[in-house]
Amino acid sequence: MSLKDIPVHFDPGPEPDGSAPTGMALALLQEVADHLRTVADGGERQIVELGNLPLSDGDFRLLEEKLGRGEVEATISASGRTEVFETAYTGVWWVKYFNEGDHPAAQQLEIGTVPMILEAHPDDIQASAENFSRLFDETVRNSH
Amino acid sequence: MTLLDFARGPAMQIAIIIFVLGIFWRLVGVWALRQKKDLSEPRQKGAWIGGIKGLFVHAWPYKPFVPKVGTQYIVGYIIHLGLFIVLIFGTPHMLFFADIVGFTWWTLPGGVITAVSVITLVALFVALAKRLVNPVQRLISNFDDYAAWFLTTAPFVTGLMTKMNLWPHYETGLAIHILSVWLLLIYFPFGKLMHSFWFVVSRYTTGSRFARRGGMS
Amino acid sequence: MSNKTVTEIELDLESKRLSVRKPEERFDVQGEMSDDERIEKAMLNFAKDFGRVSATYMESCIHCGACAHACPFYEASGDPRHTPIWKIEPFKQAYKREAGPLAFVYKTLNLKPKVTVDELKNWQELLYDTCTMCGRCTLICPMSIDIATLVGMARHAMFHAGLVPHELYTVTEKAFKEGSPLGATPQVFEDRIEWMGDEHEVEMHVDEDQADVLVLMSSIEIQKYPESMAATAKILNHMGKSWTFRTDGYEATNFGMLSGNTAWQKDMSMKIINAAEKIGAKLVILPECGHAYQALRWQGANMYGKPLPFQVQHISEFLADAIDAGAIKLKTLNKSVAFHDPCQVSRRGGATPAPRKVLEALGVEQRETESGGNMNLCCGGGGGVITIHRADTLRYKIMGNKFRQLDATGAEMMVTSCSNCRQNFDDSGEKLNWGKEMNSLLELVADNLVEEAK
Amino acid sequence: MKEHDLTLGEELRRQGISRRSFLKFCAGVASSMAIPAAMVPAMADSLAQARRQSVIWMAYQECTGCIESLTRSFAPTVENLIFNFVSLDFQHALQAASGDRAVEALKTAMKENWGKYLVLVDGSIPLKDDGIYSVSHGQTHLESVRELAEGAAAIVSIGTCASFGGVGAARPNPTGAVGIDQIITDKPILNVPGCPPMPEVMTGVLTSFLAFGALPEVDSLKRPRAFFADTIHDRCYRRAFYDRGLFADSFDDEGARKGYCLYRLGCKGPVTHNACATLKFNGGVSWPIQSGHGCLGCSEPNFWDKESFYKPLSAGQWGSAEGIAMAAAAGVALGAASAVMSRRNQDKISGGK
Repeated sequence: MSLKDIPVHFDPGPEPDGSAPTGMALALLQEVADHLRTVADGGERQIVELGNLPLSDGDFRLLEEKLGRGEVEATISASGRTEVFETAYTGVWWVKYFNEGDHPAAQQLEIGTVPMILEAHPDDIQASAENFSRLFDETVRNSH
Repeated sequence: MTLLDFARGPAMQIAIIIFVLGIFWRLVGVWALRQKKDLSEPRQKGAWIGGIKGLFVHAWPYKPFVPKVGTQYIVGYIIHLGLFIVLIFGTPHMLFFADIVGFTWWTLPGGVITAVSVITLVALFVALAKRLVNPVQRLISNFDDYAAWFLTTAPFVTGLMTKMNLWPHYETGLAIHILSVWLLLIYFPFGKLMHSFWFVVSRYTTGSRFARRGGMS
Repeated sequence: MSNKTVTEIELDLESKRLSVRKPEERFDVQGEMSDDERIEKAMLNFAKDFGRVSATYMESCIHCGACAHACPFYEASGDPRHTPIWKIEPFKQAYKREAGPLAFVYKTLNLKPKVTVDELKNWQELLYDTCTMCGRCTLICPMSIDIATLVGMARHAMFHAGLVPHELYTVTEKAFKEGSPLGATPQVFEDRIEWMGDEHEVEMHVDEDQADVLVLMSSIEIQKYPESMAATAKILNHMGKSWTFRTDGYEATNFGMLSGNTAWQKDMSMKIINAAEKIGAKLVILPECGHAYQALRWQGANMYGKPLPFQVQHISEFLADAIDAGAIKLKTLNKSVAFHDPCQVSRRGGATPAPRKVLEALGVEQRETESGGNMNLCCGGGGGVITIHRADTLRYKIMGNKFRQLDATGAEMMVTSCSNCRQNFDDSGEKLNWGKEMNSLLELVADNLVEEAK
Repeated sequence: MKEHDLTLGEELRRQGISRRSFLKFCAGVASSMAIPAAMVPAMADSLAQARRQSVIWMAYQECTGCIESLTRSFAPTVENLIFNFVSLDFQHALQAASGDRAVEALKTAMKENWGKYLVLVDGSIPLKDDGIYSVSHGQTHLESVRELAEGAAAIVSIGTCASFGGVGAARPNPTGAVGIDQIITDKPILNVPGCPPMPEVMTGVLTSFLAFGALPEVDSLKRPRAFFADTIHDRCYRRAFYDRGLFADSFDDEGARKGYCLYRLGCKGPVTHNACATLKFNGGVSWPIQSGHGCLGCSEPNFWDKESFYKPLSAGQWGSAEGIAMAAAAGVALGAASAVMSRRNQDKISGGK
């Protein structure tokens, strides 16, 4: 008899937390409402971290259901994928970060005109400008 | 050595030793006293049956007394049953005993144990309030009564805090809970907590004495 | 000032309640001793008879206070000091400090302070005036502590420390010196027998050399209810028993026991035992007296030091047996009756079923009080309490409760089988205008005896 | 321009890493360290302004398990960026150089960054016989760590050995091994215990050091609170079973198959502070309890010596039956003695009368 003859079954069993909402989702929605008011009144950008809150699957479902989908969707490729979409409420953005192995790394609700990660950073634009002028120079040189 | 190691190691052994020593000391100290034989002619034989009966008869007050002390008995039962349930059917407690008896048994869900503990605590506070307010109990109470109350209540409070994870530091909390039990055990033989032994002796004594006479039981 | 002058008070034979006159000045402390001596004597005499049983009781109290609610005195006064277990507090302290298993610890660390004379003086009222040793507290006690027995032991200590209430001390001393606490000397006894024999036309047997049955009487009966003597004689004669009264052993009461002097208690019991032995009695019949039953039936052999050579019965037991055996027949009495149980005969004596059997033979409708039989509410006069004038107010209050309980049964007739209870009913009934009368079971039987032609 | 003169922002841009990646990295670290999300932009900015940090990683009495775990699990995560943020100037296992050249590199790094470099240590330090039981390049590790500590800005002890002595210090501890903080007491020290430690903790600690210029807040055992404040039990996905009283009684019973709580099988989760339950290992694939084995308590001091890994936490030490029997016998003797005293007292009274 070899080791292969011994059947091995893997049964991870049920996830005990279940999928019932914990009430945390409602508290979160309340927080988002407050932040949205602040931003609407001309306040600064607000970020709510979802990754380190004890949210159940049910909570996430509830959040997604309540917030809905809006007009904008975007994918950013920088050190792995990042998904961004606007919820049905303008100014409330859902940002999902994935690492290079495509596992979720962090998740945030951002309240503001446009999510930080979509904006081009001035330093990057500066560098881009430099690179671009080099590109332009080269193109011009090559065309001659 | 952390506080928890201390609580589960030396403190436990010291507490058990004092507990055992104290109980034997007190029981034997009384048992070895002289007792003159009752030479009167018994009305009936089999006094020991009356003794056994006596153990149970006094578990609930006689009818004329129920309106007066029934509530007090109920509070008492809640405390004692609560203590028993939490002690025997709380999972960590069962496992603690299983370690020495060598077998495990069915336990109650954590939520039930928490609920029982809370109810028991309420009953303990009711009992304390009564002791402080009722003129009779206030008069006849001494340090022992309050010490016994405190030492019985402390494990419930610390245990609940441990269960609900209310301590700033879990292990220290757990250690405090365990130590509070050892404190109870150490005090046990030297105060009124010994009634958990005496009640058998005392009820049996009266039951058998009056069985040979007839009359009250 | 000698002991004699301070303790001597005249008897008051006019009152419904038999005792000495109310002392104009109370002398509740006897003998000339230093405080230290008193304490020492108290503690020694308390410890002397201490055994496993009493120690168990001392260890067991959980201070729940339930006993208060069973105590007729606490129920009447509402005074927390009247909580039964509190009445022996100094002795509980002393036990823990001097005799218990942890005494060494308590004493070394001085955890329980030494009892003082002032404390004992304060406790005199609790141990004598407000406890009849009725034992009702034991019924309610979740630990089943026999507090009455402990009170009895505490009284030993109090007596030897010279801390007995004035009146009780006086009657006890009388009993020791004259053979009767209430003036029923052998001479008085003999006179009364003769009077009753004549009055009721019954044949009396006095000082017979040989008899199967020795009949005792209590001073209360001799002095106040002498019809008991005639009733007993009538029944015994009817049954054709060989019986006698003995002038050298007739007094059933035992104030040695009530006051706490064991030596005197023994002395008083031995008179009876010796007389019974002398005439070769097979049976000693105790009269309608509660504590007499306690003293001879349950403590007699222990005083004697070996089992008694004769049987001891309370008169109610004797009557019940006679009815069972068909030795006496009774006329039917068409009345409803409530029976008041004397605690020392019923609850603490065990003869509870006997009077009920007798009443059944009388064909009456028996009505029990709400707390009857073994759970009976004590009349508040036993244990020597009735002799103490200081205790009167509370005793009347207790009797008020007792009357309400009895009245609630709606019975036409009240019966008991203890002359001490009976005199308390008479005294309090007059004081509180009860308007009813407490009857003797014995007399009821004698009055309704079917006397067939011989 | 020397590498060390560039800011991290400039340096990374040169490598083609955008600020978006930066932001994303900070969002990830902030999430795992419970740093408020609102601080992420500021964190990213200050990180961009930081200089590349010189890091010296010393391996002492150890098994290389820590570095194996850390390097392998770094690969697929966003946190691997951290390697771009530091200048790892010395690392036994990873560097190409060896022997005298490696030691030379170390000396150079120390000299150039004196007072500024960060020391990472894995492995314990033997103290017995002047530390002779663990030597590299003719120098005992005891001397080595003292020398290095002198010029260090801070020290991070990686793994349970460096933090608390670990397996080296387990009974009977033949080499007299101790954790770093038993030797170095005058420098900021942070412990990242675990056998092995969690990679994310390393990332968080380094990021926090770079961004805020100081080690993060620690608990009484010098562990970063952000990761070690909660117990495994607090965050365990099987906690609900514990609360409902559902337990596995052996590793192959129905309860085990159903994924019930492993408390009865000796899980030390309730007394172990670590972030395994939330961060997991191998890039979030699994962690011991999810794999069906109770927590060993590896991030706690003396975890090797706390009796069996399979003995339930509730178990106490009952002591010997002889001890208890002796106590009973002594109790009987005391009781008898007190009763004899009482009896003698009574005799005295009766005799005296």
